[in-house]
Amino acid sequence: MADTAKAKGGGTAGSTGGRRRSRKDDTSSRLADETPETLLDFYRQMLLIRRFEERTGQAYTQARIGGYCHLNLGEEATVVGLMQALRESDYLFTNYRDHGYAIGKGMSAREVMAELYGRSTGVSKGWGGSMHMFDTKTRMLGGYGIVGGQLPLATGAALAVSYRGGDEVVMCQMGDGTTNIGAWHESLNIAALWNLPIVYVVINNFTGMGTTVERSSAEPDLYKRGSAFRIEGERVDGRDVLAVRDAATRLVEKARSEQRPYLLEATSYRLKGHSVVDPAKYRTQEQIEEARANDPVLAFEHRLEQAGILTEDKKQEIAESVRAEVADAADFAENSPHPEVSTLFDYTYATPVANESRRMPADPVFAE
Amino acid sequence: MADTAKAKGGGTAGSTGGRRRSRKDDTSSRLADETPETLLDFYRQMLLIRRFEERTGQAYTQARIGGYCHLNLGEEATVVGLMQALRESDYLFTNYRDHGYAIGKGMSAREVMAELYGRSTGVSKGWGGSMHMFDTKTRMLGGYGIVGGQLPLATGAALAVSYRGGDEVVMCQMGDGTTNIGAWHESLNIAALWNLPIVYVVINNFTGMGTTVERSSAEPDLYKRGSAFRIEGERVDGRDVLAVRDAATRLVEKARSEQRPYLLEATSYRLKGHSVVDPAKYRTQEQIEEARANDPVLAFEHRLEQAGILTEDKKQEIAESVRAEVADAADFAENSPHPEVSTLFDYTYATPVANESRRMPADPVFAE
Amino acid sequence: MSVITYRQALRDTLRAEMHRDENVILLGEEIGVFEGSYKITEGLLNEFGERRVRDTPIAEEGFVGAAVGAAMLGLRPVVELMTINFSLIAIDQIINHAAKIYGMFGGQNSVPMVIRTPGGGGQQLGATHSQNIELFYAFVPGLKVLAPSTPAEAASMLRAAIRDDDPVLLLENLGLYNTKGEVPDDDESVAEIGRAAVTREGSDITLIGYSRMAALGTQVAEALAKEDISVEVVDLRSLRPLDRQTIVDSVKKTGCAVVAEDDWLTYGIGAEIAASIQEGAFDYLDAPVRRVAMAEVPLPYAKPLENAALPSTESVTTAIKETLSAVGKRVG
Amino acid sequence: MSVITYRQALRDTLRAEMHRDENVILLGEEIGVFEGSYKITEGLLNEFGERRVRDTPIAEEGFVGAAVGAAMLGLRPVVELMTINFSLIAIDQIINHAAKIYGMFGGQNSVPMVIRTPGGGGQQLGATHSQNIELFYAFVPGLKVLAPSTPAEAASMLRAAIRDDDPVLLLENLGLYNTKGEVPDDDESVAEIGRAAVTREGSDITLIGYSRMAALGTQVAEALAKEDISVEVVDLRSLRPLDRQTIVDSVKKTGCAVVAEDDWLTYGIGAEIAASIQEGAFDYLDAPVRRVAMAEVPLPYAKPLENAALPSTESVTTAIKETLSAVGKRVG
Ligand SMILES: Cc1ncc(C[n+]2csc(CCOP(=O)(O)OP(=O)(O)O)c2C)c(N)n1
Ligand SMILES: Cc1ncc(C[n+]2csc(CCOP(=O)(O)OP(=O)(O)O)c2C)c(N)n1
Ligand SMILES: [Mg+2]
Ligand SMILES: [Mg+2]
Repeated sequence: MADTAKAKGGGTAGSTGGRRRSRKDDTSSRLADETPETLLDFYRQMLLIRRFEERTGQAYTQARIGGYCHLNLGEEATVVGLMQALRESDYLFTNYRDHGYAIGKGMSAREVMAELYGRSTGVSKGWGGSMHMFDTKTRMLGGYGIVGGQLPLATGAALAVSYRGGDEVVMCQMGDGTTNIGAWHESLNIAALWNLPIVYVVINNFTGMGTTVERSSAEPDLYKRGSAFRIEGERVDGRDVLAVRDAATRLVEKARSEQRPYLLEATSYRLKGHSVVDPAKYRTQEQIEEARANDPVLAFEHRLEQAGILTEDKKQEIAESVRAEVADAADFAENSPHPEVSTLFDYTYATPVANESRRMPADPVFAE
Repeated sequence: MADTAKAKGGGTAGSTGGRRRSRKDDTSSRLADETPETLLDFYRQMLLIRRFEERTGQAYTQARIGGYCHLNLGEEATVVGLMQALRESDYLFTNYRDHGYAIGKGMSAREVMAELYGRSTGVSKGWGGSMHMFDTKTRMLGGYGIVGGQLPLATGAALAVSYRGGDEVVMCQMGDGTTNIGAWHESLNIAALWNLPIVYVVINNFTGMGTTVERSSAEPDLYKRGSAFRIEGERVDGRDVLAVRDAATRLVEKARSEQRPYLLEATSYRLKGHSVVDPAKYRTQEQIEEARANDPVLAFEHRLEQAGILTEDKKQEIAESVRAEVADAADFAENSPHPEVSTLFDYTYATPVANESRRMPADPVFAE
Repeated sequence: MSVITYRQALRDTLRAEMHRDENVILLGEEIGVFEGSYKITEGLLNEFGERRVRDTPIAEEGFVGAAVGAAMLGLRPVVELMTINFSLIAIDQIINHAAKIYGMFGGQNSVPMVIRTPGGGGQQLGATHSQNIELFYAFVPGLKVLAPSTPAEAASMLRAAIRDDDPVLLLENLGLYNTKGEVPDDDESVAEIGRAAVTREGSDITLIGYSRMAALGTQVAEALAKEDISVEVVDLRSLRPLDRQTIVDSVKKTGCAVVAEDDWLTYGIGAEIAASIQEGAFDYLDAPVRRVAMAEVPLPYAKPLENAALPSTESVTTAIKETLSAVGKRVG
Repeated sequence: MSVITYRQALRDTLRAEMHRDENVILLGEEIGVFEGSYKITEGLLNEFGERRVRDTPIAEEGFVGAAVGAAMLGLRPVVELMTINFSLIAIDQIINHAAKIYGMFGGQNSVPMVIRTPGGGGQQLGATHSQNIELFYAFVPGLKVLAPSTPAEAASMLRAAIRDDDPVLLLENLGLYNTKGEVPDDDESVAEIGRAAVTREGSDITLIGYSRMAALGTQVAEALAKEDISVEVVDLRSLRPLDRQTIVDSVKKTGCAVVAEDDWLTYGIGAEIAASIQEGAFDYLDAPVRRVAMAEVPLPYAKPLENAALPSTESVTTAIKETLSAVGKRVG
């Protein structure tokens, strides 16, 4: 098992804030316990997200993608590790930094890229864009752009599961900055009171947009904040895909069997700015180097190479297959149709209704 | 010192929920440390609130008072104890259950009763009513009817004090149910981050309207909830006026000297329903008896009698003086003028402004 | 037919719908043990148990959002917000989530939920507890907003709201809970969302209202009938979608109109009604559409001030008579 | 005179007011280290330090409410909300507290604070990030709401807002931040709150707008001048109080009007404008007041859909020409 910190109902307070680096030592995940297939699969998934996001960044600067665009660069191990913990039938809610999760939960790179391009073949038919990946089939119930907005929703989804006596678990992802908003408090309290099967996952990249966790959270050991609700929390090193998988699996399965909420904090390092357009001028040289030094894809690659699991041939093969998949996704997106303007009023209501407005801006209120 | 529980940044979790009765034992407040004057003064203040609230209840049923009306019956020791901890220059924000606090912070029973009657001699000139006692002079900056609404405001007042380097402290009162709303989380976090001189006081009467604290707060030991912000909390027996005063004074002075927030929980027993109109049918006979057995005014009276401090004469004298004060307040209110309809537009804006609407309901938008 | 209160009509309908559909659950503050701040849910905890009737913590954003999430998985939660004033704490979940999820994700997931909440001033509750802010919800595509003015409407609209697959806000009214009216026994009527109704025919002038002001409008019309003034009353019933045609058809007949609303005048619901009438019945209008609304102040607690600030039978009557004078119709 | 951007005008004014008055402090998410999501506060943390330029946690309700409380003690906080969409999380503190405190407590305590926040669609931000909900604030007595459409207005209105003793919401616009205009050097002009302005004289028709649509209206008017159509442009500038007289005086002159707004049509800001015009200029109107507004849908991300849903120079031009045809004025 990886180095994790634990807090039972919040654990002891008084510990220091600030960044906490986990070092590769005896407690870190052990490759020897895994099959090579599993390890290579994880590596490929991480690399796919890396290349997908790099391509997304390019497409954004080429104005193929609009709006706000937040990438998972630097969070690949966290994303892949978390997604291993979920069954197909489990539900996922995330924030706007959602491309990797969408792919990890089972959407195709094609459909995710098409969504970014705003095409009708996109997962949300081009209505959502970068922040709003959604797919009922794979049970990723959204990407949400309002900070904290997904928390009450995910809590309610867990309520529905619990009400029906289902055995699904809900995972609710968010950033460190999100632990300061009221919806956090209200949601975790409700989940604990009503014994809901949900795991709240905080991706602690130590910053909101440019505000550090110490300047925004009075308890910067975020996994301890469950104490206000007697929710047990754990912290895991988000650069270690196996450690993340293990911690997430354990908490997801506890949530499932015990029918109560858990909290997982995964520390991670944003490789780029908050969104594609952010040059991150506020970062010090030291921080930039720290993030680079903590690149989870390179680190995992290196480990697998050292262990003789990732040979040079295999590496080339995976690189090529990932390259092809991303290129194919971009081509697919590029060649997909834009949504028709005639569909503008198709999704205002699920139940059709009398006197719904279907007026275009230049139309008079009363048609002749 | 009275029996208090303490949590440093939330302390250890895992303790049981449920009511916790403090027994009069060695740790309870000691009369011997006080002057008889102080003790009799506290007794008189408590009795004044008791009689004032009884009168308020009557006036409400006689339709002299309208709207919602929440009484401090059963919370007299808490109110009086808390108010002793504040200097005149300190600020107070409360919820809607505010009559006792208004009197305790220095408003006259007359003006408070006049506000209840909706007269222009009331503290808020009849614009506020029961839930909205306010007085810039005595620095009680309101009575607020939106649950939790006062928390961000009080936090901001503490910000202003801190910004100016003043030595005032802000006290922010609320009920147990209020610790579940998002504003609680956002406010305490900000106060802790910015080192603000504020004491949040939770009056735990173990129920919102009819919902018990265990069914609404996943950490029912409310003083521990500061742990999510590394705010130290304490619990005190709210029926013991000296214990409340001591605990409140200690935390207020710490907030003042250390410039940081503290949390105080005072357990207390609501003698009647949530508001005057609530028959509290949901209460069990046991609960009703428990509340009566915990009547803080009778208990304190009894203690002072036992200790020979409250003689039969003194008791009569105080009873009579309180009776007279309340009767005078009611007469004053009854004989005060209603606000003039011509003042309806006087308080929409502090800075006069062009084109402000001053239209009565029957007026056309454009006057001829 | 039985004569029951608006409150009873709501309660009976909730109960019947809960029996009909296991997916219907109730969430709200103090709806269980306390039986509801206004006792709409009286007896329901006893009958259906804690699983289906959930007392929530005081956390409007959290439990309204939880209802949205539960609805995404197919439950049909009916949420009570104690008064519409407190909806401001939950409004992000209503407008940015409930109203957006169906469209923003390309029609994949509907949100079948109901928010029941009373508006209404006139109870001396003071400035923060006496607002009529249904406008905020009526403004938002993706929501449906209903405003019953009678017990029968309350029942049929609540039924429609529960069975609809979109988020519906049902605007109740503190001043109407005790009003009585006829409701069919074993009522199964389902209101059509998006339709206004002419609730009283008349020929001299059209009076448009909703919720309490539609009820009050009917009283005014009855009183004026004795003075030989024939008022046609239009009850908007659905604030979104808005049934402009019914309004305009009435005005085409009468030639003039008064809108009565309980909210503030500037930008209030009545503004849209007046704007729509001048667009749809321009050549038929003999006088400007007149609006009767609340004075634009934070509503004071003191009774004389509150009374003066709120629209009443008197102010509505005055507006009607002045409008009739303006168009040269004989008054009284 | 210098030609500067709307963004620069806001920044310069914030800076000057902070130098002028020690009570002015800035609060908001990412306004310090990050220098503002839209860079309005660039450089200010460096110049004034953390005491006066405060990065807040993501807690809109908490920090807006804290600003209200600080204002009660005499500070003059200027709060930035990253976009108006996020104001829904803080709306209880704005409407139930900032707007109520002066009145509800009988005029004892004013709340001198400013909330700056941009609206505006058209940036492909999707349904939850592209709303124009200034209506919610313009509706509420106790608040003042200003909507500058040029750099000069941005400066003079922000100055007015900071110096006013009431809570003022300053509506900025994502689409205007980069627009340029003349602003006096050492500008000290203070806008009068509650006044609209005729920003271009004309005789054929009145075009009413605010914020981006007032700017766009000027462009449309300039283009139409080449076709010999004389459009008078009224910039509302102040949404509350609303200056009806300036609007009505213009319409009395031109005889017809179009309202251009970036929000949804039904119950939108334009409804009040149309309602007011028919009340104040009934006998002068030769055709119904026409409204151009956003299509009533959750705004989609895809560019072709977004473009189609938003008002534009084309749709405003069409509405003007069709209105002129309706009144029988020669077109083009
Ligand atoms: C309610 C709300 N407030 C503000 C924003 C603007 N905003 C978008 S992302 C962000 C920072 C979020 O930080 P964190 O939760 O740590 O997530 P990260 O981006 O680091 O993954 C902010 C302030 C928003 N989208 N919603
Ligand atoms: C935001 C909001 N939600 C709901 C209410 C209705 N309400 C008024 S008092 C109350 C219970 C509050 O309980 P608590 O905080 O324990 O205070 P107590 O009345 O016991 O002193 C509720 C739910 C309100 N006023 N504001
Ligand atoms: Mg972060
Ligand atoms: Mg309580």
